[in-house]
Formats: sequence, C-alpha cells, structure tokens
Amino acid sequence: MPASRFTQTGNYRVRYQQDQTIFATYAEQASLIVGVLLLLALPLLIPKTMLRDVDMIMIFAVAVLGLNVTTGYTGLINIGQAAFMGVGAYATALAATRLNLPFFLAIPLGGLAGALVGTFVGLPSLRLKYLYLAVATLAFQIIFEWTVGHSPVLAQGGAISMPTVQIFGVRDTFLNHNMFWYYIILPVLVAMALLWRNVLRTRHGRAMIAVRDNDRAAAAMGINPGTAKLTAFMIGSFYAGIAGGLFAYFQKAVVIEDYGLHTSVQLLAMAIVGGLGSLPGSFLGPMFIVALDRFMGSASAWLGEQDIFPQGIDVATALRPLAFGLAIMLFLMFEPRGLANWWRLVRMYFKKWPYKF
Amino acid sequence: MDLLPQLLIAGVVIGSIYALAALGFVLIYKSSRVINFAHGQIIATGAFIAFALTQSGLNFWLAGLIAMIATFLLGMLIERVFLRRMVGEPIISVIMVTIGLSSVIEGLIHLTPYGAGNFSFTTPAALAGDGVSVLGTQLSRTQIAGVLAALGLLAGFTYFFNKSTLGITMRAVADDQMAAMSVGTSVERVFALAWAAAGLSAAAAGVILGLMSGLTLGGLAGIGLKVFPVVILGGLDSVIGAIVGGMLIGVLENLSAGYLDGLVPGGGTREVFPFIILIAVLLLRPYGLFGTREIERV
Amino acid sequence: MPQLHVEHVTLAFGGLKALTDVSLVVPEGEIVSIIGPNGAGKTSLLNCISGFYHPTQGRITFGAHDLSRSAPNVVTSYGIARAFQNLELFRGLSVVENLLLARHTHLRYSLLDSLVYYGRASRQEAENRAYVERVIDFMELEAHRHHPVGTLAYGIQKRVEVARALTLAPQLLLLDEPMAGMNVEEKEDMVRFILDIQREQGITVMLIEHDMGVVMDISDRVYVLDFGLKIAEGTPAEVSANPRVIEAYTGVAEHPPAPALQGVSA
Amino acid sequence: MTSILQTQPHATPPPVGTAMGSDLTINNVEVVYHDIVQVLRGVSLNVRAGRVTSLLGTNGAGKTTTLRAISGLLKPENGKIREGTVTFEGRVLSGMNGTDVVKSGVVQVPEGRRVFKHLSVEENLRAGAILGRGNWQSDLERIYTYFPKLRALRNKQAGYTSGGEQQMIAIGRALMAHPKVLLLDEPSLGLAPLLVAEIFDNVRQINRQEGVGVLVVEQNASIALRNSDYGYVMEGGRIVMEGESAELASNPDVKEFYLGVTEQGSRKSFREVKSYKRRKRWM
Amino acid sequence: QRNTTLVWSGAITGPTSDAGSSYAAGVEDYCKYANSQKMLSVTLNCVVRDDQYNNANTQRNFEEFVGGQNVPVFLGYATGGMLQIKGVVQETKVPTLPASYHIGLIDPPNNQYMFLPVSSYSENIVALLEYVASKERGAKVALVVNPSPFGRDPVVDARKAAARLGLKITDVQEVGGNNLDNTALLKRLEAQGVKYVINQNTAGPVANILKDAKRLNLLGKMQFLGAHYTGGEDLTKLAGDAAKDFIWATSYYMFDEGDRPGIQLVKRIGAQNGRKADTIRSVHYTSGMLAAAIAIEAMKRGGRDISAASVYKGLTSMNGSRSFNPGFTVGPVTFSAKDHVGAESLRLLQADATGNFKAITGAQRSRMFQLVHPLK
Ligand SMILES: Nc1ncnc2c1ncn2[C@@H]1O[C@H](COP(=O)(O)OP(=O)(O)OP(=O)(O)O)[C@@H](O)[C@H]1O
Ligand SMILES: Nc1ncnc2c1ncn2[C@@H]1O[C@H](COP(=O)(O)OP(=O)(O)OP(=O)(O)O)[C@@H](O)[C@H]1O
Ligand SMILES: CC(C)C[C@H](N)C(=O)O
Ligand SMILES: [Mg+2]
Ligand SMILES: [Mg+2]
Repeated sequence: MPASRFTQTGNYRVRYQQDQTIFATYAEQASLIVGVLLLLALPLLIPKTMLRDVDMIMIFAVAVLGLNVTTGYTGLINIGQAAFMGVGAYATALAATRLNLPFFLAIPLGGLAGALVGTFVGLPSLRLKYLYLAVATLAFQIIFEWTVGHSPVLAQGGAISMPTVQIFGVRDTFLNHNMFWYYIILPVLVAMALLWRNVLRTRHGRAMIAVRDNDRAAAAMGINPGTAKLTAFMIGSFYAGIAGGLFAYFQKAVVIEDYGLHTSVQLLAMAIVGGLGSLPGSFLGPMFIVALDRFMGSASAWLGEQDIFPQGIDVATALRPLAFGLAIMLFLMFEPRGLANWWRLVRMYFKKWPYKF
Repeated sequence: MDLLPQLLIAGVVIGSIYALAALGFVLIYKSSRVINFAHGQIIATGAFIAFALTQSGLNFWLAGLIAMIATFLLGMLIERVFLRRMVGEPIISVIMVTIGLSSVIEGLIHLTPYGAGNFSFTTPAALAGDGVSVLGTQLSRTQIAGVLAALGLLAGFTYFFNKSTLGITMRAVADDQMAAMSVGTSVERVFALAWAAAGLSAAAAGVILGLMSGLTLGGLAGIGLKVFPVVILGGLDSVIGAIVGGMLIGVLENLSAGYLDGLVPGGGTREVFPFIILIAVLLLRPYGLFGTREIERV
Repeated sequence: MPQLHVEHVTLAFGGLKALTDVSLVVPEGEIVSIIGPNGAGKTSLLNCISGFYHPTQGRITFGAHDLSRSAPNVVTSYGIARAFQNLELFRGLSVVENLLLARHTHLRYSLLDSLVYYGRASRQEAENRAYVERVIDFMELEAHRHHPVGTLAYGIQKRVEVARALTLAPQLLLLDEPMAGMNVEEKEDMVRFILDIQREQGITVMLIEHDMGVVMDISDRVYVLDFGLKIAEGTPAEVSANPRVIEAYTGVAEHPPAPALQGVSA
Repeated sequence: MTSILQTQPHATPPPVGTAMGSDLTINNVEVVYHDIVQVLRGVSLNVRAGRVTSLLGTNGAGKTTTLRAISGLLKPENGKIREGTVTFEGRVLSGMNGTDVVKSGVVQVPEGRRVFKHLSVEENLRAGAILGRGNWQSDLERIYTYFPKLRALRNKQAGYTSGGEQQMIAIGRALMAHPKVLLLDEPSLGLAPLLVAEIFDNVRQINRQEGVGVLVVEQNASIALRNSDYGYVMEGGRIVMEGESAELASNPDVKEFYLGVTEQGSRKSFREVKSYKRRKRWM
Repeated sequence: QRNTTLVWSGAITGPTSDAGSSYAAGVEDYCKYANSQKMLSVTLNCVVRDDQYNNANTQRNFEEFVGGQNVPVFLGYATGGMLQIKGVVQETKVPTLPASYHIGLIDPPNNQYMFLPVSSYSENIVALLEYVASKERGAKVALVVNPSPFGRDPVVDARKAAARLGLKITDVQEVGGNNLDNTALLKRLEAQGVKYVINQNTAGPVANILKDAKRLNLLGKMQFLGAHYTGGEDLTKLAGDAAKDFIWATSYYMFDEGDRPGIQLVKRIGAQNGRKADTIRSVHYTSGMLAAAIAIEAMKRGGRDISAASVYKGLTSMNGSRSFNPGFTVGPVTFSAKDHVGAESLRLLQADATGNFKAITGAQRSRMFQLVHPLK
C-alpha cells in the first residue's frame, strides 16, 4: 500500500471519509512541504518591487476567494466586491485611527464590517436573480462611492493615513514594508483558503451551488434559498472586508479610488481568468491580471520612449485597457474554465507521472 | 420664475437621451438576454466617428449618418466575432465578455486622438439659431432636435417589435432559441441585427449628446452606467420602458438636483439618486414598469 | 404518521382560478392519485402543498403543521418531499451530489463546524454519504453515480428526480408525472419503485399521472380535478366509471383493462 | 419469441416500399455529441411522402437525436453527423443549417412543446412565418381552422396556456412554415388522454388535407401505431425493427415492451410487475 | 555619479488625462532640454509613468523609483495619489512636487518634503473671493467643486474667507465630469439670487456649466470664476463663446504673452520636440516644465552628489536672492524649510471674446488667504 500511495493514480479510496482528504498521497504531501518552504523564503528570492506585486496578488486573492463564494459558487453576480473591500478598509482605518486598535484586531473588524454590510446588501438577493442582482451590486458600488465622498468622517474619500505598525518588535518601515506585510498576508491568505475549502465542501457550500443551479429545487431540498444567498454574501464580503483591511495597511492610506468600480471589475476579471469557483484559480487569476498589468505597464513605457507612432496617437496608453479587455474575452471564449484548468492539466500530468496515461 | 416646470423640461430633454441610450441596451437584452456593459463605449465610438468626420470637413448631418452606419456595422462585427461564441455559456461569462469589450473599445479609442481630452462639435447651421422657450425654460435647437430624434427612433422600434414578423421573431429568440431555430429562424442573424440596431441607436445617442454637452471619452462612456437605472425602472426588455424610464430618470434626477442638492452638504445627489431608485425598483417591482414578468412555473 | 388534509383550497392568479374550493385527504401509507386534464390545477395543487404557491383561501395541514403559508424549504422539513413535473435537477452536478443535497436538512452542523470541518462536519458527511449510496442502490442508479445529471437520458433523469426526493427521507412523497415520456417498460420500472417505496418504507405517495393504466392499477384512492374543481373521488374503479370523468378526461367508458390495440389501423 | 436480429438484420438497408423521390431518407447516420458520445450508430429510415411514420424507442435510444440530425438542430447541442446522409427531394439535408432545412420543407416540432412563453399565442404563430413562405394572414386563418381553440386564445400569453394548448401552438407554429414533412417529437408528452387523442386527430387531419408527411416520435406506442402507416423501433442508437404499423403492433416484443399487453392479449397490470425484472435488450 | 533619474508619475490615461498628458509632455521635454543644455553635470534619465489616476499605481511608482532606484526627487500628480503617499514621502524624505496644488499636501504636521510648485487651490479661490468682495459687498456666492478631494480642498478656507469678507456662500455643489445637464443647478442658484459662481474643477465640467448658462441666458446675470485647473485654453476650446468673461486665477503666464522669457522657452522646446499646437498652448505643458525645472534646479543647487537630501537642501535654499525664476510664472519660485509653496503670486485673468485670457489684476498674493490659512 505505501508504495502505491506514493504514485497513486486512480481513486483507491475505499471509505467515504477518505474521500474527504485534501492531500492524499505522499507526493502531494511532500510537494506541500516544499511549497510552504518556498513561500516562506520567497521574499528573499525576488526583487523588492516584485514583492510588492506579490503582496497585492495575495490581497486580491483574498477578495477573489470571497467573490468566488458569491459569484463562483452561488451564482450571484457581484459587481461591487471592491466596495465591500472598501467597507473593510474604512472600518479598519477608523478602528486603527480612532480607536487605536492594533492591526491584528482592526483587520478582522474590517472583515466583520464587510460581512455586515454585505449581508445587508445581499438582502435584495432574496427576491432578485442573476442579472438583476448584478445591477443591484453595481448600484451599491456607486452608492458606496458617493456616500464615502459625502462623509466627512471618511475624509470624503481623501486619504486616511494608516499608522505604521509593529509586531514582535519588528517595525513596518518604508524599506521593509513589503516584506513585513508579506509575512502577515501569507498566513492570513492560507488560513482564509483553508476555511474556504472547508465551507465549500460541506452542506453550506453545497446549498450555495444548489441555489445557483436551481433555486426552486434547492428549496424543495429543504434549503432556504434566502439563507443560502445571504450566507454567501456574508462570507464573500467578509473575505472582501479582510482584503480591504489588509489593503488599507498595505497602501498605508485609505482612499476611495482604490475601491472603485474599476477595481470591482478587475476582481471579477481575476475570478474569471482564474476559473470561477476554483481555489487555485483564486490565486492564478490575480497573478495573471497583476502580471499582465505590470507587463503592459512596462511595454507601454517602452513604447512611449520609441518615437514610432504619430503624435497624438497614444499607443502606450491604449495598451493596458486593450490587453486587459482582450485577456478577459479570450479566456471566456477559449478557456472558460480559466487558468485553473491549465493548472489541473499540469497536475494531472504529474500525478500520472511516470506513466503517460 | 418657477423652478418646477423648468426642472421638468430639462429632465425630459436629458431623459430623452437616456431613453435613446437605453434603447440600444434593451434591443440587445430583448433578443439575446445579454446585458451589454460596453454600450457606453459604443456610444462614444459613434460620437467620435462623427466628430472625426466633421473635423475632416464633412457636413455634420452626413457625418452623423455615416457614424450611425459605422456603428451599425460595428455592432454586427462585435456579435459575429465575440458574442456568437458565447451562445449557451453562463450569463456571467457573457456579461464579462461585454465588460472586456468595453475595455478593448476604450483601448482602441485611445489609439485615436480622442482618447484623452475634451472636444465639442461646431454646432451645425440649422441648429445654431435661437432656441425656443418652453414653460419658461430656454431650450436650444440642439436640444429640441435631440428630443425629436430620440422619440422618432423609439417610436420606430416600438412599432417594429410589436408588428413586424422580424420584430416578433426577435422576441421569440429571446424566449427560446432552440424553438425559434426549429421554424427556420437564424438565431445568429437575429443577434447580429440586434447588435447592429443597438450600435445605430448608440451612435445617434452619442452624436446628440456630444452636440449638447461635448465629447469626452469618460462622459460618453459613463452613459453606459446611467442607463442601468433607466432600464431597470422601465423594464429590461421593453422599448416603451426605455422611453418612460429614460424620461422618468431624467426628470427625477433633475428634481433631486433641484430640491435635494440644497439639503445635502456637497449636493451631487443626481449622481446617486437614480441608483437609489434602481434599488427601490428592484425591491418593489424587479421587472420594472413595463418589463415582462418572468413566467416561472414548477 | 400524519395525514395530509387539503381543506377548501382556492388558488387564484389574478382573475384566473387555478383551484376552486378543493378538499381532499391523503391517508397515511396509501398511494393517492390526482388526475385531470391539462391545466386542471394538479400541479398547482402540488405547488400549494409543497409551499411554492400559497392558497388564496383554505387550509392545508400535515399532521400538526399548517402548510398554507410555509415556504418550500419549511414544508420539506416537515417530511414532505417532491419530484417535479419538469425536471428540476441540478444539471451540472453528479447523481451523488444531487442526492447529497437532499440530505441538507439531515446534516446538523453549523457554519462554524463547516469552517473547522474536522469533527462534526466530517463525521456527518460520511454518514450521509452512506445513506445516499443506499438510495442509489435502491433506485438502481449505480451506473450513473458520478455522471453529471444533465447528460443522462431523460428517463434516468426522471428516476434521479424521484431518488432525490426519496433521499430526503420523507413521510409523504409528492410525484408529479414521474412517468411522463416513458414507454411501457420504463413505466413498469418506475411503478415498481413507487410500490416498493410505499410498501417497504411505508411512505405515503401522492401521484399525478396521465397514464390511466398506471393510476388505476396502483392507486388506493383517486381524485379528479377539472378546471380547478374537484369533480370526482373514490377508488380507481369508482372513478373510472364516473361519467363526468369520462367526459372531461379519459374519453372512454372505462380504462381498457384489456388490449390497447383495438384501434390500430391496418 | 423471434429475435429481431434474425428477422430484420439491421445491417442491410431495410426494405421499404418503393422509395419515392420526395421521400425523406435517412441513410446510415451516425451522430456524436461533443465529439465523443456516440448516440446514433448507423440509423436508416424512410419517411414516405404524404404518410405518417412513427419512431418508437426507449428513453435515450436516440429518437430526438435522429430528428435533430434531420432538422439541422444538432449543432447548437454540440452534436455532429459523423457518417451517413439525410436526403429529401433529391437534396442532401445533412450538413445544412436549420434555416435551410426549414426552407427545404422539413420542420421540427421540438420535444417538450417549447412555446415562446412571453409571446401571445398569435405572435407565437407569426414567429413561425419568419421565412415568409406564404402569406401569414391567410396562414393564420388556416391554423385557426385546424385548432379553433387557439383562435379564442390568440391574445393570451402562451406561457399561461395549458399543456395541450401549448402543443397545438407548437404544431401550428411549425405549420406556418409550410412544411412538406413535419417532425413531431413526443407530442403526447405530459398530455391528458383526451388531448393526446385530439392532437393525433389534428395531425391526421393535417396529413390528409395537406398531404404533409409526418415523422412522429412517440413513447405512447399504442396511439402512435394506431395513427401511423409505418413504424420503426429504435434501441441504443439503432433501428431494431420496422414494419407496417399494424404488423408492428402485433409483434410480440412490441406488445410486451411498448404496448404493455401480455402475450395473451390482455393488458398487464402494473401491480404485477415482478421485482427482479430486468429490461430485455435486443442488442 | 554619471546620471540620475527624473521621474514623473501621473495620469496620461484615465480621468484628467487631458491635463496630465500635456503636463507629462512638459516634464519630459524640459528634462530633455536640460540634458541638451548640460544643465547638470550628470545626465538625466527622463521617465514619465502613467499611473492612470490610480493611487495604487502612483504608490507603486513611488516605491519603484524611490525605494528601488533611489531617485532624489519625485514628481507627482493627482490629489488622491499624493495624499496617499504623504506618509512615505515624509518617511523617505524624498522631496516631492505634485501637480495637485492641494493645500492639505503641505499642511503640518509631518509634511516637510512636499512642495507645491505654485499657489494652492485654496489661495486661488480665496483670491477670487477677494475679487468678488471688492466688486460687490455682501454678494451671494456659490461654490461648484469637483466631487473629489481635489474639488473639496478649498471649501473650508473659502467659507472662512467669505465670512471675513462679508460674502454669503449660499451653496456648495459638487459637479463631476459625467454631468450632462446643469439646468437644475443653475436654476436653483438663480432662484437663490447667486451672482458669483466660483469653480474648483477641471475644465470639462466648467465648460458644460458655462454652455448651459449661456443657453439659459444667465451669463449676464451670473459671473463665473475658477481656480487653476478650470481655465485656460482647455476651457475656451470646450465652451467656445460661452467662456467669454470667465475669470480665472492662476500663477502661470499665458501662451500669448510671447514676450515672457518662460513662454518663449515653452514655444521653443515645444517646437523642438514636435509637439502639437494644442499641447504647447496648454497651460499644463507649462506647468509640467515648471515642475521639472524646479526639480532640476534643486539638483543643481544641492551640490555635486545628487541625493534626496541634496535636492531638499537645494529646494529650501530657493529664497530671497536665491529664489528661482524660470519665467513660467508671474512671480519667482521660493521655498524654504517653512515655505512649501513655490510661486505664490497669482493673477486673475478674464477671457475675452476670442477666448484669450487677459490679466485683470497684477501679480499678487492673496492677503486674506494668509489670514485664514496661516502656514506653519
Ligand atoms: N405561476 C402561474 N401564474 C399564472 N397562472 C398559472 C401559474 N401556474 C399555473 N397557472 C395556471 O393555472 C392553471 C393550472 O395549471 P397546472 O399547472 O396546475 O395544471 P396541471 O393540471 O398540472 O396541468 P398539466 O397536466 O398540463 O401539468 C393553468 O391554467 C395554468 O396556466
Ligand atoms: N446535447 C447532448 N449532449 C450530450 N449527450 C446528449 C445530448 N443530447 C442527448 N444526449 C444523449 O444522447 C442519448 C440519446 O438522446 P435522445 O434525446 O436522442 O434520446 P431519445 O430517444 O429522444 O430519448 P427520450 O425518450 O428520453 O426523449 C442519451 O443518452 C442522451 O444522454
Ligand atoms: C493634478 C490635476 C490635474 C488635478 C486633479 N484633478 C487632482 O486630482 O488634483
Ligand atoms: Mg402539471
Ligand atoms: Mg427525446
């Protein structure tokens, strides 16, 4: 048995409880350990500016995990995830600046605030479906931005500076900022991903899928569709809130522009490019979109320096939106299951290794 | 002078443009159940094409016409290249395709000289003269022409959908594509036509808007969002709804600017008021004033 | 086991009355059939019982529970399960997953247990998975266990629909035309399942069916609806001889007990 | 019990009367879905002009797929004809798109009625006239004479009509396209006995008055055989039996599995079905 | 040290990119010019980065250039992004010159390294209020501002100043770029008896307001005025003849003041780089040059080893006889440890029938502003 456990290819699980394990083979467990070590060493291996992008990717991944609960699993299209992030960010900022809470309390508070508002915004989902709900979340996004802009306590959308923090005697400074937060965001992300996995493989997760696929049948199964949708909204916006709290500290200030419609669209794009409803997709999507943006940024900077295009025609500035839009469309058209599917194929390959089939 | 009638008149003027913008939206939704987030960008495309043509010396009216033809073809092209592949895909994917499309079109507009900056049409001679005063509000000829053009197009489309076989077929396709195909409907052609017609009306909206309040990419594309309250209020799949919804949102928005802005520090309530209406409508009457109620039986 | 009582139920959609003053009883352990022309209100009645519609007037009780205003998921929790007329399956999910969903109310761990997973959640999941397998065996769905339901043949999907309702472990099972679109052989299979459900598990069955052969053969009691009115009730024999039923529904004096071939054109 | 394999080897094309030029002929058609699931495994059948042909078979046998293969509606379902041809009036239909098939005079009434729920009854019918083969006003009148009920309901939203009425709408809608051959997919599905009879009467009437050929897929074998001239039985993607309807109806296997009568000729009681019974397979 | 980087991060695309693209051109062209003139002993690496008016991008650019490449000075842009990096600017001690003249950027405490090239929005607005007060005591004034920190910035100071000047601010309204119709706004202001409408916005929204005011025959009844980013070539291009009589506060010289050395330089550099006429005429092109000029001058004055500290030293030494006067603005650029506003002097200009802005006051500082907003 041990040998076959190493290179297990088929499904040899004989008890239902075995069906529940996440990392079953030694190979998988070994790669897990290597992976963890690599992750811990990462900040030492890559350049500093890239580390900043890694941090951003991880924060976005938290928000995308949440989006994958509402939109990916429950089918409630949410074009306002950035606003929920914003709620978390502002709550965290108020907690940190007004109540002087330390960050490890302020950020969870942001999560709770996100969850609270999310549940409230989710209320229309009790009556609305699909498209209509998408429009409702869009409206929430706009109302949120407007409200912040009119709230003096929130600096009317202007910057609320975050205090610098320290933990175990290590201070967050300009120079170690990205690394400091890396070691905070990483465990948070891992924990959030585990919780996500757990919820979604249990009755609560299944209820969400049921509601997405067929809410009438779900009701006939004894699932309260309203509760399921609200739970989804609550969880999804809790994740957003946590991401917002992290982002507040990471950005050192909370400004409304960070939580605008554009960000919501980006989060959706990340979820889709990664593969809706997929755990690896929740990391791959943000990775891809951030990398694409960086790449296009450098490409346009480079293009801007070449005088190949006529004046007034700004190829450089066109690149980012073009690439972003095309990426979304191409994925949807040719790989609707997203990067997660590529990931799956790669994994399959290694699982079967050394056999070819 | 009384404020109220003036607010109403101004609301109707702006509302008719909302209605025209919403029309294109409704056309697409009606036939293919696609929510088009790129509509604002198509409006901008139409407006900038017309503007570019006038810049190169073409007569304004001709430029407008050519722009409408161009966006008609653009709509067809978009359907052909992108949307056709998405038939049968989940709704969120289709929505995201239009979101991606909006980004792509914006990128493309940045490849022209119009991506950044503000521009305005030189008012054509026929519209340059004195306007008229309606209920104490001065309306320019441009505004009046805009309202008339919008209403004309809207009336035409209403007739089309209710009386012509093609119009009925477009609605049929929205209901059940397979069944429509079984009687020989080319669903592809119906979709292409819907997108084309949407493109045409978008250019009309863009040109009128450009004439009235100038051209900026952001402003024109922004109409794409303003349209949501309109279509939700009117009913996502109703041409009449687009008209009534557009007018109502225009008027309500103006009333809020006229009466609420003074009460709210900073004002700007017109920016958010339509979206509050939107939420209210969704809660009270999700299918809007004229939208078709989903028939849902188990 | 409780009885289902439908008392003077009226259901109106705007001006249209789908049901008018309908009363009936479904005694425990019996198979009760509802028949009637299309649009008679059979499905609407089922919808009222299962909470999808709420009667405009009248009362529906199941034991001590009042169903008239209850939401579908609440009705389900009272021990009433339903299979839909037009398939309402989770098409993208496999058969097992479909059935697991029906165990929702039997899994009693909280969202927090879910998050932690190990412990309560894990244990209950395994137990319920075993339950689901028993239903799969019973309904002879082994071969399709992991297939996405949407790709299964219509007849199999119908069977999954019934299996899923059964997985809810109900006391009363509502079946809306479970045999529509099946040939005789497949109907025989389905009848066998229904009879076993009733006999072996003691579940009360309320059945809507257009195949008079089936209805007459397996029902303990039949109610006939027409235009929302109850026009007849009684044993199969009584009902099939009722002239009003013949006129409104079957069109023949008695459901042919013998060859169905009399009219084959040469 | 005679095995069908012996009497009707499916490998050789079935002997059908004289194939007329205007017959709809399906020749050795194989269909796969998603490029992998093979559903039809060499189906051949012949729909004689002006006559009613029925196609019987268990669930999942591939009856609907056969109709889709004829009507060009496979593509939207991700299906493809891999082998074989469909010809009608000398033209090859296989490979055509749905629109062209309808133009050539073959129209399908889809399974499960599928009326346009949000359109009125009359608009449903008008949608059938999209190809403009004839004058829609007079066509409407024609349909209303076949289905007088529909005239009364003309302004009602189709989603709120009863099952039988919806089936009438679906057939009427197809008639608006002036078919020469009508493909009906389980018209009796979910209909009350009286309505089933009524629908089949209508179909017969249309067939006689307009000479429209009909291919009807049915589970309700007794009514289908009673109302058709020729019949085929399909199992597992192959035609396993065929013959004049009356002949088929007296075949012992058809009797047992499709008509539910014992060999003695009396109707079996469903109650007596034995628990260990397993389906008999021809293949 | 062979070379160093001069970086600007701002909106070449996205909101306000109309101003931003000209500004970027100004920075870039002046930087190249400095190289060609060998103004410094080192070669400048001229980089303009598009941040799309997005704060996260601004911040990233800051980190990349300040944290990664150790640039000695950071040229920034938008209010939002600048407010956001305020903290790190202070921490890293890298002198930063925004294009946004938001007074909050230099307000204490802890803002020693932000420097506004010219007078603040608040000062613009207060100067306009002073002008209104001089025309009509007790007049009713409305403020129309952009719905953003940028627009809201001067409101507090404006209220204080108006109170002291005996003016009545009847209304403060936020109007953004997507506002299509201002009838309601204007009619309400008319009903309130407002005679002066002061704008803190970008040119687009102001142009729309002016056009609507013209249509409603209100131009004669109301005087429209605005701060730096409302006016100039952009406004006349958009509003056409509706811009006539608009009063504008700015510290910059106009393009048609061709006798000014700064403007001559602008024309020359613009032509050398083949810029479009529109770009060269834009006041934002001049502003970009000013920002670059200040940065380069500070590098020059800070000593041989160019670093953040040397630039800071160079900047804060620009006062008294050592003030810097490249000729782009109506007054010299002066900075000190306490003084973080470069060219404090400003003028009010009024658009004539041809759309050209003509000075209606001399170069001056707003006295009232110094009262309501004493700096450090
Ligand atoms: N949601 C609804 N809104 C409006 N009318 C409805 C609705 N549901 C059902 N009806 C109407 O109520 C009547 C009864 O319909 P019901 O579906 O109960 O009939 P049925 O007896 O089940 O028919 P079938 O045998 O065809 O299934 C019909 O006229 C139908 O149109
Ligand atoms: N779109 C599809 N994709 C994949 N498989 C399909 C598709 N449509 C049908 N099938 C499969 O093809 C087989 C035949 O289906 P078909 O619908 O033709 O059967 P049928 O004889 O009409 O059955 P029924 O009596 O249930 O309608 C079934 O196994 C079904 O699962
Ligand atoms: C720098 C500018 C163009 C002004 C800009 N609107 C801001 O945010 O401050
Ligand atoms: Mg029914
Ligand atoms: Mg079928």
